Amino acid sequence: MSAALVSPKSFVSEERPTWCPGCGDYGVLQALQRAAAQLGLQPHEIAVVSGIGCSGKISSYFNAYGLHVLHGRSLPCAIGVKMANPNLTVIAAGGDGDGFGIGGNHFLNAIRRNINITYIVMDNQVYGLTKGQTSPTSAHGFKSTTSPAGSAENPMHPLRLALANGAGFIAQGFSAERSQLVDLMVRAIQHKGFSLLNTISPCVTFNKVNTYDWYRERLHNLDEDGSHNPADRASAFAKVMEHGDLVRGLVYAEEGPSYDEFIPGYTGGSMADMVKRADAALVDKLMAEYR
Amino acid sequence: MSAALVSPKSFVSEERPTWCPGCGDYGVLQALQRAAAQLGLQPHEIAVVSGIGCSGKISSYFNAYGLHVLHGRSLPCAIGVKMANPNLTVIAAGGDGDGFGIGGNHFLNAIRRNINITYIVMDNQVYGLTKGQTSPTSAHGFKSTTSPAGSAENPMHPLRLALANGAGFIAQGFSAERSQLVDLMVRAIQHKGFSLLNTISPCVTFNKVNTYDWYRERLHNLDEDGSHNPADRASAFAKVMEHGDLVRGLVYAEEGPSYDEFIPGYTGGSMADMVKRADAALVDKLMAEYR
Amino acid sequence: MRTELVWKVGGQQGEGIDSTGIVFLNACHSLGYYTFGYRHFMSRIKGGHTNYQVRVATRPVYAVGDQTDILIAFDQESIDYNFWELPAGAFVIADGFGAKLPEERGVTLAEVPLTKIASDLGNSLMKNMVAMGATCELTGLPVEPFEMFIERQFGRKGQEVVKANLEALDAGRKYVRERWGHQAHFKLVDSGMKPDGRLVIEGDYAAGMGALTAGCRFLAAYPITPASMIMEYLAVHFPKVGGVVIQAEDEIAALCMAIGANWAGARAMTSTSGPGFSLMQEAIGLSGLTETPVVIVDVQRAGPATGLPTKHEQGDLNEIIYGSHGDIPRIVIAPGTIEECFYAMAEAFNLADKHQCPVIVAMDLYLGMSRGTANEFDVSRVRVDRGALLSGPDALAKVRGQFERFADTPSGISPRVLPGTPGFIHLTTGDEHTWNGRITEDTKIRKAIMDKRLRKIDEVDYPGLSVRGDVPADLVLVGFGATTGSLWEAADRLNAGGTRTAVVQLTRLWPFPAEELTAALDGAGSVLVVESNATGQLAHLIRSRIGGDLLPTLLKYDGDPIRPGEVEMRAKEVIADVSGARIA
Amino acid sequence: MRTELVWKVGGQQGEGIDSTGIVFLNACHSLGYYTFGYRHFMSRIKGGHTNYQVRVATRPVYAVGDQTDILIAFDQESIDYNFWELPAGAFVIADGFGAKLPEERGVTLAEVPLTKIASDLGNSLMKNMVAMGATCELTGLPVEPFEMFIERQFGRKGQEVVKANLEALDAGRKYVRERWGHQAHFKLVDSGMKPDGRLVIEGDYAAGMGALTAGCRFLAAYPITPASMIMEYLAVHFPKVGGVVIQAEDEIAALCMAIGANWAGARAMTSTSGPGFSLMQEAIGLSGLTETPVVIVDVQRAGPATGLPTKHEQGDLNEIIYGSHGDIPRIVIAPGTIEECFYAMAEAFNLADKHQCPVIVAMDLYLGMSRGTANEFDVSRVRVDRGALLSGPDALAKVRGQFERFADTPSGISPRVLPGTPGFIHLTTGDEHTWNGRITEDTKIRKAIMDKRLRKIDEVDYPGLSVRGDVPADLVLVGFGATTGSLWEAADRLNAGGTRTAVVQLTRLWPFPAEELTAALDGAGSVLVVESNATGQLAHLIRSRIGGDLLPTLLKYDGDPIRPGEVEMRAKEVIADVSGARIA
Ligand SMILES: Cc1ncc(C[n+]2csc(CCOP(=O)(O)OP(=O)(O)O)c2C)c(N)n1
Ligand SMILES: Cc1ncc(C[n+]2csc(CCOP(=O)(O)OP(=O)(O)O)c2C)c(N)n1
Ligand code: SF4
Ligand code: SF4
Ligand SMILES: [Mg+2]
Ligand SMILES: [Mg+2]
Repeated sequence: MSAALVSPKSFVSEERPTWCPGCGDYGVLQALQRAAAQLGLQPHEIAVVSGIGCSGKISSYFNAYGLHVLHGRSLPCAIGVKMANPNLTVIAAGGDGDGFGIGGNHFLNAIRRNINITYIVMDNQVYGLTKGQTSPTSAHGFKSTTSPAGSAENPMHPLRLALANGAGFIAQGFSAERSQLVDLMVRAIQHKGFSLLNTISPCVTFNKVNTYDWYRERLHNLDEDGSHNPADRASAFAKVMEHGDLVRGLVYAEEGPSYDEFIPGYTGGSMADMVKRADAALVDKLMAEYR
Repeated sequence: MSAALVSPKSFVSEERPTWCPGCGDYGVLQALQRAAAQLGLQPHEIAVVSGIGCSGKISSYFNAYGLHVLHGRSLPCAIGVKMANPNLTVIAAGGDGDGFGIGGNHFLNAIRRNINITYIVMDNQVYGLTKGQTSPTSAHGFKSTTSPAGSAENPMHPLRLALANGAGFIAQGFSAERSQLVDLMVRAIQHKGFSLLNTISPCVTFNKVNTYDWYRERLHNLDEDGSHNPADRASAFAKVMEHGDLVRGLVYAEEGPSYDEFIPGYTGGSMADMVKRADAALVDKLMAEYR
Repeated sequence: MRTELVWKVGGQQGEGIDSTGIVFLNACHSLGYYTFGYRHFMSRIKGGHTNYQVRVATRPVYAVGDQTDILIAFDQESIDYNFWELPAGAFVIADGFGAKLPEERGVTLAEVPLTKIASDLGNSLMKNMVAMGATCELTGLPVEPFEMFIERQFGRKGQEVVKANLEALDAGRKYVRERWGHQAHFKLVDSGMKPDGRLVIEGDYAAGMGALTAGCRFLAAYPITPASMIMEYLAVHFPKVGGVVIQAEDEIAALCMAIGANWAGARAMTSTSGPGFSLMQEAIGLSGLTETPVVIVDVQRAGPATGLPTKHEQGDLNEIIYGSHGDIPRIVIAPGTIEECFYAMAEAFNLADKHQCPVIVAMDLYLGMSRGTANEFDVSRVRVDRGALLSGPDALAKVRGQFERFADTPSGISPRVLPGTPGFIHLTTGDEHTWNGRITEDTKIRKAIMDKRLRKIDEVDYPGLSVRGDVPADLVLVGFGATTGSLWEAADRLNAGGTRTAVVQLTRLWPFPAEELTAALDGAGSVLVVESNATGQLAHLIRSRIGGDLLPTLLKYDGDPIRPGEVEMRAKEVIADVSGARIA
Repeated sequence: MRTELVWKVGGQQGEGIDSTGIVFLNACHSLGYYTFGYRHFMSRIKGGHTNYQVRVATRPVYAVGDQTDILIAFDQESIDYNFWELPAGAFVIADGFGAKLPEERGVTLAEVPLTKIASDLGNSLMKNMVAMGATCELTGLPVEPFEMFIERQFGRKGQEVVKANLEALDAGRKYVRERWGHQAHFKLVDSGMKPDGRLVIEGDYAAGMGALTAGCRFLAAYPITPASMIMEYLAVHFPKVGGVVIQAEDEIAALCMAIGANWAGARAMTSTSGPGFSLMQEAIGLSGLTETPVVIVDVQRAGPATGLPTKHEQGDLNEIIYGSHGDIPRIVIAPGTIEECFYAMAEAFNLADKHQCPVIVAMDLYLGMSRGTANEFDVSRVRVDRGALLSGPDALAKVRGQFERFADTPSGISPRVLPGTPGFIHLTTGDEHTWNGRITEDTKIRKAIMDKRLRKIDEVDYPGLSVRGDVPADLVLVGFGATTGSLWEAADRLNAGGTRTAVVQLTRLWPFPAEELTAALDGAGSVLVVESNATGQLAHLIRSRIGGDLLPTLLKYDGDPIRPGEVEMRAKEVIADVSGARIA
């Protein structure tokens, strides 16, 4: 097959999104479709591995190979996919509950492992699909069915955590700032190694506090902040703190060697092609140790 | 019972430690015994909740109420203990694998929750009890049975993570620097809210790289560093980065309101005393909503 | 005049369909009828078909209706989706004009411009009140309860809003009266009762109330349909009694927190559904081995994996009974009605405290999320028994100096002293241990203490079965959980048809009541096991415990609850010795 | 002259006891004997008693010995701990002087200053070589293999070290020869064989080699005894074939990674033991529902919870069969010998690929960590069958445009196309879905696709049983996993004693081979189910599938493997109709 010309439409699946009208996830989906087209990728070259939540349904709506897994488990599944077939462009995606709640440890470890996948979190500071409970990124005092008197917990700080644990690419986008978001996605996907793109994606149904307007008023655009140096981890940390995480743009980027470079014998090819019986000579050698 | 006078010996249990001779965990145990005595605590007032690993055995050797749970689960169990009986001084303890490997997500969330417990990690950069595999804090390139060609992963950064996620008390001790360690333990236990005391506790059997001497040569003493401000989170982050995590002393401390202050109706008393049948009048009121 | 009616409202999610259903259900309740309401919804937030079915009757009802008499359809999809359950004579009130019935079958299509009438009165949201008015007209139900609801609900929004809603209610009545007159065949007899002494409540809330009543003061959980309602209930009500709800980072943490809290002396629990329950397997073993009480509610939904997250199933049974590695004592109880949820939950804490082991309360979506009539809960029936928990100076003095936390006893139950108590310091470990809690690998102690632990549940004071009808019977229907209601109703019909039918509800699934069940089945003409899963998990559990052939089954696993009529039909097949359900 | 010998070395952990055992075992192997070595160790690193028992025989042996003929005891604890298994005539070589035998029972205490002799020769570590020399003297085994070992092991450290070790070996011989002469009753007949065509290897390593041979190229796992050895094996050898081992952050991640890798087309697996297996329950359901192949090895250890982490058990069986919420197709196979580990593992990948479901390989500590003689693995017996995996232009061309990933087929198996293939884009979801993988809540599709999935394992081409001996028999011994070896040996003895005994090894535990088992048990005089757990998990599984009474059991759950003599004894009770084992 010769490569067909792609446009954002190439990545629109046959299924119509069931998100609530106005949901931030529409913007994320569209941005991803544009980014994929901009990168000249073919749909079959991409695998979208998503978790469970409203956000997790993105794998249904983005036309590519999709793997929609368990709540919180998109990252380990995506890592398996990428290691087995490095030719695929692998996008892991999910919500704030999925990624920083139940899936928090996979997030920390995916960073450490620095495998070449892109992680897009649709952060709405609430549990959408289960009807509006407090999420790990909900603000302290956020009222919900599970915290009627206001959340007693302090919020998780995904950007700071990514900085702390050594992530090589960290950015935050805003669903309503489409062209910046597309740009960040392109760069995240191009980044060799693990990249985090936390995306502010408002839930219009259950989060009546953190609305589009609320964010618009507060989000500080790092890409236009001359004092921000995305190559300096410590100062990026200070910058993100200074703005209480309410930033958009590139937080930090630095390409380092990725995981597979340290795996002896790793071929970089698809493991599907390696599925055959081992040579008798090799097994003979393996057995020699036990003769 | 009138309170008996306590000494470090009061916290020595009937069971003799089975750690290897020279294991760093001896020093941690002894420091904890001294700290408890210094705080004038009675053994029955303390609950040590530990995970699985060589380090996790500390609950066997420290004379106090002990709860030795599952691999990685000391923190959630400790949180349950503390919420149910806030009169207990609750110490969660375990290894680097236990706490930052399988238990990493509980660590992040215990920080957010800021419940008044102290978390002592015995960090030896290796899996001890399972015979020397790579741990999440093992250095990149660390050779072990599971990474014979050297670990392909970058290490976890517990101090930075704690800073990033908003922990109110963060310190790192060294098993061989006993008096500083005791002092840090005292302060960690006194701190209201969640406190992390990561403790360098060398494994003399399986980690032949990160030995006592190795650490002695490298650990930078923050307590004697005039330029270090443990009240400034961003600069503490920069400081820890600058020394590649190889610091000892108080990293950061700032007391904020703790979890229970935000729980409406929380009594601060033991829940064991609340176990009785609810008043008929109350249940009647509850039922009224459904009449 | 009817003694029973099945009413349903359908439309798009996010349009307030369930609240409309609940308003109707509550009104019928206040008129002294028995009710049962079932909510059908999808795993998305806005859009997609949803419906709420309400059964109203002059006798207790515990199951969804086989058929629907009146369908309020806010869109064509609601007609299409539900048409199969409309019998001849049923009535569809369709919003606006242009709706179509899929086929001619004696169903009346009553086109009522619900939304338009409401809009004309000032607010399209009042379409629900128009529908209520229409319903009153068809059923002969008095409008007072609806009027009272309007006063209560909108009073604080001002008299104008109240007035508009009352007008909407009236307009609906009028519109229907003018066109379809009094449809006598929907007319319900007066209930002749007051709702006194009865509630309408969901099973999840009843369970939450039972826990609170029994002294539970700590719940750690992670949100999941259909268990979240328990968590949400306690989040609202625990502050009144000093209790705490923690939203954990995942279900592993949730159960571990509950175990920690129990160890420290609280009555503590967690609630979840299949995916979360699977994650809890390791920690269930921790409770079992460390003899730390804990109560776990599994409100089952349709699996496997994420499966059908908003649909009913009883497919976790195998894991509930057999999950976790290694051998532990566990107790599994299964309420079958909303009322039982309250008492089962309350008793679960006694069982956990007495037997010092995990107690799993097996619920299901159909039970947890259905709203129906229950007798008021009788607090005096709730006892609090902490078992061998030693406290107070006298009890402690007796054992001081010779206390062994895991002492060998004939019953296997060892007295417990709580952390914080001076003079009783001990270790509780998830490694195998000695009688006083020290880690050991001694083979003799291991065997003896394992025997001790397993012996703890030799005698469990919780009914194994609840049998309705006389045995031996021509036919015995066997089931558990929410299915019970359908079994009862099917039995009533079969009995009325001359087949002496009894229903065996398994109220305790573990330790399995093998002797009682064998006795109940003894001499039965036929037996039918009814369960909501694909492989006959209950039927195989029964076989593993009482032997014999695999009993005939009715298995349903399409996400819908089992209806009485389905049981009746399959029962007739079984009696006629026709078997056919798939058994793996 | 003997045809069999049981030898054991005991001491403190960290003293090199197992390597001493392995040196002896390897030497016997090189002399053409059959061997079986079992390691007893504690969950700590240094200190605490450990021992390594080696059986040496002229015929194949697959189980630990009932008794030990020669015990090398480096401390008094080793004598005390192991004395019970020393028969009259046994020989204890105790290091140094002052050791005591617990009682007079015709056991010889031979005090040999092993450490002192070694120290005098320059290095106390050579005490093991002194012990080897002593052993040679008692058994009449030639010293050559030990000398060769010394050359190989210490050659690179210089001739001096080699020489010292050779002297140590010799000193041990001499010391024993001078005092106890040739103990003729330990003298082994010459094996008369060469070790050609045979290996000595642990079950875990054999399993790892099997995986590699079958084309597996990805393992994600989390360290845990007794499964870590599989991970460690592949970490060393995968680089030779382009494979990758990832040490995951926990077992949930490990299984999810393996599922992801399989989805992308690799043959991928995970390995774990009970605690990790419990954590995997939810993701097992994901594999089942999404029809993504995956191979999971559970090397069982003694539970529950952390339990006895270094001890043997078969207590995960229930969870292996019944774990995970909801109904999924799964396949469970159970190798019984080290050799079978290789082939079972290799075939597991075919089963996973063909049936597109999780395949669980049930192993146990006794099997995984024991080192013993196995026939060389025959690579030609390993086939690679990827089932309905479509690849290559021709196969793809045929289905292009009409491909449905989960198409309904008579077998239930739907052709699979891998991600990355142009023109076959599809979604794989852990929610219920349509034939082409779109999320659905449609009741009809749900039922049909559930039936399709479950149907996939109606026919599984893997032997259900392996029967040794003729049936019908007077006695049939039933078991699985490492217990099989003890059953064979007990059967040999019972047969020799005139009881016609057959052994049924369940090689496939799910789908359960009910018909084959019924046939094998048909006409049996007595049946005995032997398993290493406390509640008779296998016996109840059997009952749930073939009905009848619960079969008599031998249950052992003290952490030690079941020995042939125990089976023999219990079998005699059963034949005499004496039942007594505890059944929950
Ligand atoms: C193990 C498990 N626990 C709980 C759930 C229920 N659940 C489904 S989605 C979700 C949270 C969704 O929140 P988030 O990840 O923020 O996604 P959003 O819907 O907000 O996009 C939860 C708790 C589940 N599916 N699995
Ligand atoms: C769920 C689970 N997985 C794996 C194990 C095996 N295991 C026991 S301790 C341990 C690691 C110990 O390392 P660490 O926490 O660093 O403690 P250390 O022994 O080094 O003090 C592991 C993997 C287990 N007990 N449970
Ligand atoms: S509930 Fe919130 S997150 Fe979910 S689809 Fe609606 S707006 Fe989006
Ligand atoms: S193995 Fe390492 S961590 Fe474990 S006891 Fe020995 S020295 Fe300590
Ligand atoms: Mg969210
Ligand atoms: Mg460690």
